[in-house]
Amino acid sequence: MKAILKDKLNLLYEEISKKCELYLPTKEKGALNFKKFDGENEVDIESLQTVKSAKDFFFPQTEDMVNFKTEGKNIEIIDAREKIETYVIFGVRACDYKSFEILDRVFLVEPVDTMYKNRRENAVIFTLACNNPHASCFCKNFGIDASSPKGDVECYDVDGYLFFNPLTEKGAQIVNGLTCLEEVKGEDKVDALKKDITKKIEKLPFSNLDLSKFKGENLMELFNRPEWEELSEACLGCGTCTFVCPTCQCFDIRDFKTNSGIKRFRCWDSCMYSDFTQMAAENPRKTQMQRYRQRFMHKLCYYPSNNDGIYSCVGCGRCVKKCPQSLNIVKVIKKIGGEKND
Amino acid sequence: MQRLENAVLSKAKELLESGKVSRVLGWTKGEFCYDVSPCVFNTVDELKNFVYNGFCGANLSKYLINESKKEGKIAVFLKPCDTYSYNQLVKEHRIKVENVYAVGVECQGKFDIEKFYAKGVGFVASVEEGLTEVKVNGETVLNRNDVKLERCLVCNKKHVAGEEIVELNEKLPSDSDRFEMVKKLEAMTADERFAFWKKELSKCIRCNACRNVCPACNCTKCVFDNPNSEVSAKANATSFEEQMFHIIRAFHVAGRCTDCGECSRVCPQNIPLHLLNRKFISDIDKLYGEYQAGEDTTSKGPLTSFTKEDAEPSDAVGGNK
Amino acid sequence: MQKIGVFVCWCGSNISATVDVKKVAEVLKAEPGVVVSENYQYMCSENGQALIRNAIKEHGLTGVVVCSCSPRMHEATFRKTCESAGINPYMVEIANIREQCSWIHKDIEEATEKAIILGRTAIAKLKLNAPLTAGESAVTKRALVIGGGIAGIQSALDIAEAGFEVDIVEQSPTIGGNMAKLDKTFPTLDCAACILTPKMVDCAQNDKIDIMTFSEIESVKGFVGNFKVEIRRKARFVNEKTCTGCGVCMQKCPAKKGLNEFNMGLNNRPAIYIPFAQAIPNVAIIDPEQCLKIKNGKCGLCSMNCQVNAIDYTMKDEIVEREYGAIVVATGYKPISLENFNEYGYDTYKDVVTSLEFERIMNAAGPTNGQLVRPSDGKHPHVITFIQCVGSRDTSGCGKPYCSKICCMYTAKHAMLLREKYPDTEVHVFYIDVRTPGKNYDEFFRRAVEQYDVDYIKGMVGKVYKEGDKLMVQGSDLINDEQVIIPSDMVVLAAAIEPNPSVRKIATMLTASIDTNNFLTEAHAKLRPVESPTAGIFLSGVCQGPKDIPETVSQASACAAKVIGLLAKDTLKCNACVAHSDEMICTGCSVCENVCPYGAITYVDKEFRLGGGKTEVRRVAQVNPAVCQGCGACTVTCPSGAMDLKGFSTKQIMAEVDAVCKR
Amino acid sequence: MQEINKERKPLIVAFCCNWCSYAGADLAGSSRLSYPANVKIIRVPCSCRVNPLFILKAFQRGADGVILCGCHPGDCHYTTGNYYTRRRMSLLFSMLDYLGIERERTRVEWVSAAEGAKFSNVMNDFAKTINELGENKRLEDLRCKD
Repeated sequence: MKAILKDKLNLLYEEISKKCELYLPTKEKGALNFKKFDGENEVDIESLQTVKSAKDFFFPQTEDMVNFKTEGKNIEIIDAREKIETYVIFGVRACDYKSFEILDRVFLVEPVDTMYKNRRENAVIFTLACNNPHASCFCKNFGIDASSPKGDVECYDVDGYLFFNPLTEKGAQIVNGLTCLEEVKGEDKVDALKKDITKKIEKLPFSNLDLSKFKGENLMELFNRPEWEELSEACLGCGTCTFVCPTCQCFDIRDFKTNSGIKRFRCWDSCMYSDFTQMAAENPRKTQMQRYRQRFMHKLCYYPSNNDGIYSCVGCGRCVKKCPQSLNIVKVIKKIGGEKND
Repeated sequence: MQRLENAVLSKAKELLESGKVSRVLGWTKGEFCYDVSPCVFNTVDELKNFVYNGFCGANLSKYLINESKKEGKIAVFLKPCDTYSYNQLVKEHRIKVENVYAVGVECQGKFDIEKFYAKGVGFVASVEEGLTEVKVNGETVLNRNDVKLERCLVCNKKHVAGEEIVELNEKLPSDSDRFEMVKKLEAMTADERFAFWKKELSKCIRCNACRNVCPACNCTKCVFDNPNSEVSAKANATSFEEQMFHIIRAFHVAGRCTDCGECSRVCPQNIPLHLLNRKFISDIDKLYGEYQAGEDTTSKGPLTSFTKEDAEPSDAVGGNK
Repeated sequence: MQKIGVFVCWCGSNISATVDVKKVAEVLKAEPGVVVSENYQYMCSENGQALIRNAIKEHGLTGVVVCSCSPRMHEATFRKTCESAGINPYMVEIANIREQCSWIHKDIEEATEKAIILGRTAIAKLKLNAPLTAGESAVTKRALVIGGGIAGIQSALDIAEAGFEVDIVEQSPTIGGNMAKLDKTFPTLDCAACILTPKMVDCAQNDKIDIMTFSEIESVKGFVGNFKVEIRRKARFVNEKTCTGCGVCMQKCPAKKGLNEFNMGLNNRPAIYIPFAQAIPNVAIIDPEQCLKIKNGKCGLCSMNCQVNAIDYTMKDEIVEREYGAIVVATGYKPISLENFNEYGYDTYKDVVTSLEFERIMNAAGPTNGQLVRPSDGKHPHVITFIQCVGSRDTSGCGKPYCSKICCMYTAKHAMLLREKYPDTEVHVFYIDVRTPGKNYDEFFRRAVEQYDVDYIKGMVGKVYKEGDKLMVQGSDLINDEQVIIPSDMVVLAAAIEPNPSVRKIATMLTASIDTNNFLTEAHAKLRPVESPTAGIFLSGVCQGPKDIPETVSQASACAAKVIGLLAKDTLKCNACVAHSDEMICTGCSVCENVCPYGAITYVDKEFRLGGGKTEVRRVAQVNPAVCQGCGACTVTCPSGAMDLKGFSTKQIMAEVDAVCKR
Repeated sequence: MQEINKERKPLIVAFCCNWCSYAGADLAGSSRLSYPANVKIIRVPCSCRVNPLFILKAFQRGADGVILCGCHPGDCHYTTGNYYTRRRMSLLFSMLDYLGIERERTRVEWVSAAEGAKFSNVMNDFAKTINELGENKRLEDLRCKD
């Protein structure tokens, strides 16, 4: 297998970044997030998870769409979409990779979101198996195998080496072109690691949730469950869960007045916000309970109903960790998901 | 600390049973010992999930804005720092006091779960709390100060509101200076400060957790959500918007911020937001005399009062150049 | 979408010499929303205004931008022009391209560019203007005068003379104030009582004037034209309506140990008393601290001897509520307390007296029946020393930093009267400066020195001490550069005067501002000296600053003129550019109330629909447009931005910022 | 004036209260006391009407310096407005400085209606300072500079 000694990883990063832009998990001011490699990054591939998910690459928090240039009474329309060239995202975990599939079903079906498509197609994704999954992880419930994270190239961190397993042609093309890699015999070690990971995952507290209730046919019943009140009681209505979530895909389109006209851009929105979806000037979901219910019903019921039973949750556990008041999807699943929870 | 939890719980029971209150605002158990959530308990039976431990950092006072408007009296448990927020909300007529029975609860500082992870504890299954030490998972003994939230390390707040107090041990004082980091920043050069804040603020994802958790940020509609304010936005499109959001957020609570530290506790990106609020507090103390928001329910705040001899803005800007 | 007309003025060559006015008009014509853009030599001239009026009619304009001189010059003019052509006067914006552009820049290109930006800025603001209408409020045609001294009396008489009803509220049992205590008045030396008491009687007899003595202001609500005032009529235990002022009760009263307030405590009065012979109302009052019947239920002599059954020992305070259109504050002054000036021995030696006490001693109706005798032993003094500036112009912190203004003159008066009436006396005056501006004032002072041989010593007194029978006044004589000690029989201190202590509470109720010395602040020190910044509150007499009788009377009349001007109106036009609160956003937190200098903001609980059939009661701020002056302090202090200011709204100012920053 | 396209000059936004400073600016004008053309005045009723947001907005829009002028303390037309301004701006400016933004870019000056000369001097002096500092880079919004 192609591999590189872990203490030589900088060589790898440098070589890739010479070919194209490279993004990897970087620690800055105590928070881990994907950052463009500039030679100074404090790269951290040991820690499990970035705060923001990898969806940002295809669906950034803000993105320009079109510019209107005004002069006197004249208006000129300028396409503001960025030209994207091939780039590498390094260190994506299995859950985040799975989230791309969920987002694709939203953005790549007709009418295709060209901005998303542009960014998605030009990305080469190096995934990374999860050596140390966290107690808040529950990806297993959604058919995700953290020991086989998929992507263009799977990476395994074992025995002081990082091993590479290209899965696609564009992945192989990059891996084969890297001169810093050496051929190391590692299949056994990787297999052992995979087994170890699978074992660890099995033992996690949330690995076997009962999702059986979340079916389209139960929609109205679930919607009317009285437990939503207490589940959402402490919700602050902030957007933390939505913004760290790898599958949340709502956005708002806004105009910004520049000195020469108007910039029309889109930016993330959160269904948890009171000013979300101002239909006829008002949010139809007036209470925080309704908004809270919307988010989880969408993840666990509405989306799967429209997408062959695929849940739009990947069990990454970000909302579990980051909710200011410790409300999260696991608590929802356990409360109303099925009898076998608890 | 189990004893303290029991004492708080029996107070909750007593208040519900006696009919003194019809609801109790406290904290409820989560899946683990550390993911507790604020919760309203309506019956004694519901209290089986009641919890009061070192992870009950959430400030409950803000929930009273809505809860106190409902029918019947509600009891609320307030840590010393929360009582200041409570007073401030009362001062601003946001809480209907006649519907609230406030009970102060002992607090020896609350935990920051990330600090356990940083100490090498991968999974926190249980924490036995002592006054100065904690035992994690029945084995690892850690210094309590090493796993406390930043705000608790510098806290010397006392209960300033509440009909009664549930306290088994006196609160251990802190000798740390809460303005230490503010002073450090002030001593830096402007370039260094700029670099520091640029990195910190660039992490902001505009999730509004800091704003929504803040008891002082209790506007019916925030300027940043109001399309008529000309500054509304749902994301920071540029670094300017990061700066503006945080300057204005801190400015709007200047003189009203009690330094409860919730903003920093909830920030998913660990931005030290309290350093902005504390800068204002420190400036107010220096320029207009020491002022602790929430210490009482009647005094005029420093930005709604003045003296004829106040410093000029040109003289008020301190710090290094 | 608005239809905007732009009118660029040349101002002769004032603008057109440095600004290419035609180009400005041409460029601004291309701005979105602008349908007509003209330039003309003198836009403010009749022809210029006609041009605007015609354009409004021809193009159906909804708003007008005039690029001309400062809005402080002609905003009002152009507003009227537009109003006469049928558009709201507040749909006019001025771009100041003269004072801010043509007059200060030389480069034509640069000035033209700036003029265009200023024009665009005005257009940007105008696009967000909304027609404004100034509200109107009715005026209650009745005035309240707080304080019944000469200031209050004069104001009340003048207002009543004009046909309006006036109430005088006086805290002591009689009107007359400090002036009633004076013996003679400078510079004419006519007797104070002779000129004051007829005015007091006029007040009592004027059916437009209602006098409420022994009364205090309890609360003030409302605003200009519409004040609601609660007045506490304190129990005087004598029925004011039935008492004839015969005085029998005073003779019968066995408790005669009360200090006579009118005589500055220099002699005693009974527990039931009439303050002085000419008191208005001439009605007795019982001092409950002294009255044996009220204190321990034994006595009742006055009641038994009262022919008209006017005595009521059970009388209680009564609250009267009245409505007024205007309020005059005439709370006057008192001499400062001398506890900080032990060096003069006022508390130690009976023969050290204040000037006001000296007035009583000299007064024929005073405690000594006008005989000059020492309070200590009743002997006639031969050497009398006056000390000026006791607590005035004092920067040490013991006294007052200001000049009390009246002391120089009354000391000269005392000295002169003494020498005139008792030529055997020797009179010394220690002074810092002698200040005598005023008609016939300096002549008066010179008479004291030249005709009456009063010994004026420039210098301060260090201390007063007793040696045998004499009060030794030790001071410095700066002119002869020596220390002097004057053995005196009496020492008279010209104590500084300060505002009546009740004024602070009253000012708070009125939301009238007050300075560090407790003098009420006028709306403008030079141009609006008798008005408080709070609309509808007027200042009469010493409550605004030290002044003597002629000045007080002039101010009182000026004040009355202002009040009459206000009461003569049936309605008041309010300021149109006022703050207003967006009740959908307001949280009722009360910070705006804290910064409002006019008390224009109040709060109400209001019910709001939340949707889903739910409602919520929220406390929200409301601005009284009749009181708001439009400063905008509330708009910035409001964290949610619920408060905004009409005419200078957040959106408008932001649009201006956008426009000036456009390059 | 796109066609001129001269070298970028620093831009100064001056908020002036209607009663004192705006009148002071008028006096500067009628006394022909010049100050740079890149000073642009926005009239407000009182200095206390100036929201910190306006100041930030000006910087966002490309201002290189923002100055706020009002009546001298004690002379406020509305009695107390400028006292609040003084506190608010002291705190705001201190915060900007704390964030590493050049403290010279913001200023408060008290200019009475009689101080035409002072107005012009203040503006000249402030413009000089801002010229020396150059373009505002720390509190800018690049979208506005397109």
